[in-house]
Amino acid sequence: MLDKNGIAKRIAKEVKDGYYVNLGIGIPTLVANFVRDDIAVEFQSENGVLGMGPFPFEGEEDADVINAGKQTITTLDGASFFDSATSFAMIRGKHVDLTILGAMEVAENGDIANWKIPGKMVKGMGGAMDLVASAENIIVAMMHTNRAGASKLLPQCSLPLTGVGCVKKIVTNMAVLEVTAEGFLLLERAPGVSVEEIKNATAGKLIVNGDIPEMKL
Amino acid sequence: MLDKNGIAKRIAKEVKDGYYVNLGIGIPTLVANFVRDDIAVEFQSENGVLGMGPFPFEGEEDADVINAGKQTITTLDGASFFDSATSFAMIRGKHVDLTILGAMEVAENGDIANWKIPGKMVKGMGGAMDLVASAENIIVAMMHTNRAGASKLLPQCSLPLTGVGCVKKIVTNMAVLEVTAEGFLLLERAPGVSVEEIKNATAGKLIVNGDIPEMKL
Amino acid sequence: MIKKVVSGVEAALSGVTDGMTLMLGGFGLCGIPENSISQLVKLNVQGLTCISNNAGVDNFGLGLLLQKKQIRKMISSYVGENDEFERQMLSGELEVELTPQGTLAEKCRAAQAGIPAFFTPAGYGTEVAQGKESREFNGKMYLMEEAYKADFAFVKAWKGDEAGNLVFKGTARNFNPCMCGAAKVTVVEVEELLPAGALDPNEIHIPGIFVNRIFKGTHYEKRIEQRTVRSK
Amino acid sequence: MIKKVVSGVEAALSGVTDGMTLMLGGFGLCGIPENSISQLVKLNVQGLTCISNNAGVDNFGLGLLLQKKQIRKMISSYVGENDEFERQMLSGELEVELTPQGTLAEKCRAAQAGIPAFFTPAGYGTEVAQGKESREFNGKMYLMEEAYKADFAFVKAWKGDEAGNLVFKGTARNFNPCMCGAAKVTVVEVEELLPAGALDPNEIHIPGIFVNRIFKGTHYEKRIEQRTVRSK
Repeated sequence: MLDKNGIAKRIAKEVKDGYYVNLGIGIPTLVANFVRDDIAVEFQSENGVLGMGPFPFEGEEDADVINAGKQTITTLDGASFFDSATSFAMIRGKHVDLTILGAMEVAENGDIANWKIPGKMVKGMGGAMDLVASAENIIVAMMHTNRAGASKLLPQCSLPLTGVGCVKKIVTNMAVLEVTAEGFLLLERAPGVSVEEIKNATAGKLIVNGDIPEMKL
Repeated sequence: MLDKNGIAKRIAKEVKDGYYVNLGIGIPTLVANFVRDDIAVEFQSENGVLGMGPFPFEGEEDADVINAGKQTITTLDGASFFDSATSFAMIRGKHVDLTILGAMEVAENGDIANWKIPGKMVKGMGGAMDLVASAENIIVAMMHTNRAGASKLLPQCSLPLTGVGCVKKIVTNMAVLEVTAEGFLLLERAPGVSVEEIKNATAGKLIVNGDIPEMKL
Repeated sequence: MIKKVVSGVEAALSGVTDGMTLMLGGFGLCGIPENSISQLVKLNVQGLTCISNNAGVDNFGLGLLLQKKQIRKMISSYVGENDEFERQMLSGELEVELTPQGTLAEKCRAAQAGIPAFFTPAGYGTEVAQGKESREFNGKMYLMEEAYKADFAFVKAWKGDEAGNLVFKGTARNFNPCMCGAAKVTVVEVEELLPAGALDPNEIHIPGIFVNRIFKGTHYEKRIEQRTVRSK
Repeated sequence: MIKKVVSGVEAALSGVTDGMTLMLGGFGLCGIPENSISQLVKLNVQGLTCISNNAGVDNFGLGLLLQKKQIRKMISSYVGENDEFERQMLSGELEVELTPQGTLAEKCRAAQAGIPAFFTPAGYGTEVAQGKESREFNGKMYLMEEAYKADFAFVKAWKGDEAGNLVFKGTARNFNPCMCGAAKVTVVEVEELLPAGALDPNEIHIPGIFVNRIFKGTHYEKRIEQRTVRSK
């Protein structure tokens, strides 16, 4: 079973040379820490920066330079700042190659729900609806089950949707899965997790073809 | 009867303090020469400059700084350069206060035709269709009649339209007219031109209310 | 050159009245028009509709207007970090219209550019699509979204000149440029107000034609929401 | 940092083939991608559709492609100043689609921004409206216009860095920024090619994400169409 850093580490392997990547808040933010040094990747934040670097040194933080999580950041050589309309031109125009974000639920047809729980305070979708509606390549980073132990991989979402049929890949604490026309195709198991355990934790249709390898981290 | 400079001089009086103005090619370009010095006006050119100044001194021309007529220009303090989408955001978004352009025909309902003569080489509408469809305030600068002596102020346009119901005012070599719901309202006569002569040169409905003053230039 | 400078925040906000729709730049607390917000509090205008990506925090940004219950409706993409907001929303005192962030930005830009409506894929198949026209282009579904209509836009820039030309700084740019010229009156506060000619015409982010009033702001707090640092 | 630099004009144009749709920046002869146009002539690709505000003059700019009859269709707002163009158009060899200038710019920007269609008032009630959907918003009539689809965009910038970030100069900016990222492949030629970090992130007109290939152009002629001067 992976922890949050483990999930981020596994997702980092999906980041390819030359990718522009948008990272959501939470586990996705951790992915930046595990991307290989020998490939060229640029991180976009939808509030208006491309080419984000690490957090600033203490005392060097600038209130005018933050990421979409409202954290103070730095920029790397080759970075640029731009307005929100231009930022979403990048996203909507499919110039961002990979979007990694969290989810409350994913359905076997690729629907995703991650912004609203009826009856609870709704904070809003932020840029998530634009991101999931536009990205060619969306990876969901989440726990396989919720705090109550119920599966987050469902035949269909019960919560209000963020986007329809858009998720391509899911990396959880238990498995790597691909969304296919037939359902969740199991690609890899987390270290120490059996296919049986994944089956039990997956409410949506799970496809298991042959031997399922354990993740290499 | 006015010459081209006379028409430009009369139109210059319509330019008010604080106006952003787009000038078409031909007579409209001359208007800039006659605008009062004591009012603040900025000229926009749709190829991407606001705050145009006079032509450059010989030897100081820059191929990268031109107006929409492709003439080398200079800029004044407070000028800005921008891309074509932004330029037409200014125009379409009604941020330009006054558009002055030439016409082949104007109809009594404010329709304008100035881009195409069937059977002749068509060069294109350039930015004219965007300008006439968007501007709150459009003044047409033209001769009252064409080279064959036929009126250019018509009950309806015979040539393909550039825009519908958009012209507000017309300044010709013979008169100043306003487009009203009832037709062309005669406001002023050019020096030495009689109401009778204007009537004879106007094919569209001409409204003459009381004494028509002579233009003051 | 057409001068846009007004004497200060009072003159800049003259004409703002109860029931108006306002646009306010900023992302979180970054790049918000601090001076204009303070003046709105002082004016105590009521029943406002605010178009702003976020709603501030309890005691800063738009939170200051919420404390005084000046806002009737918020149009935002994300409204977390604000207990008073939550209380008013749950009690029904405050109406909230949640809009995808890119759609919000583009609805401002459309207003600026005289485009009454456009199509976007964001929100198709979700609650956001309710009551909106959907349409297929090239095999993909899109929603039609209309331009915002607002009375005032309040914008924060870094540097500006007398002609209203603006330059923004870092990610404090965000929604500010998109809102310039997107309302009937655009009010800009700047940290540095320069004479015309001081800014290179080639390096201007927003030309002055999109700005109606400009003034030099004072006492910027620039509060940081998530101060994250590493040690040297 | 993702590098976009290619070795030169040959590498920059690799993949351009007969029958493609190309976008080309420039207004008149100002800000045109001179090196890419020369290479298109050299490659002798045929049956091109060119989206460009103008069509060059007889012996420069897109006129060079017209001379060799490489263009099947021009999409422009204004095509004067070109005798060979006129001859091919009147003889029916060349198809011409005339589009209002602001609509042309916005159709490029829409392609860049993933907006499949938008509404504009330009051309309503004219020949341009033929075959297009019209619609009323707030009492005014508008036409629906769709984003362009192009294979390559050829752009000329002033300064660029290895990451593909661009700065344009004066009115040579024009359509160039709108075309970046509006085609499947965006090729940029620059007068000055700088290392990443040389451009201030705050002063970049077009971020490198909209650019696929960048190279340093050579031998810019920058011909002036209407040299107008005053005497000292």
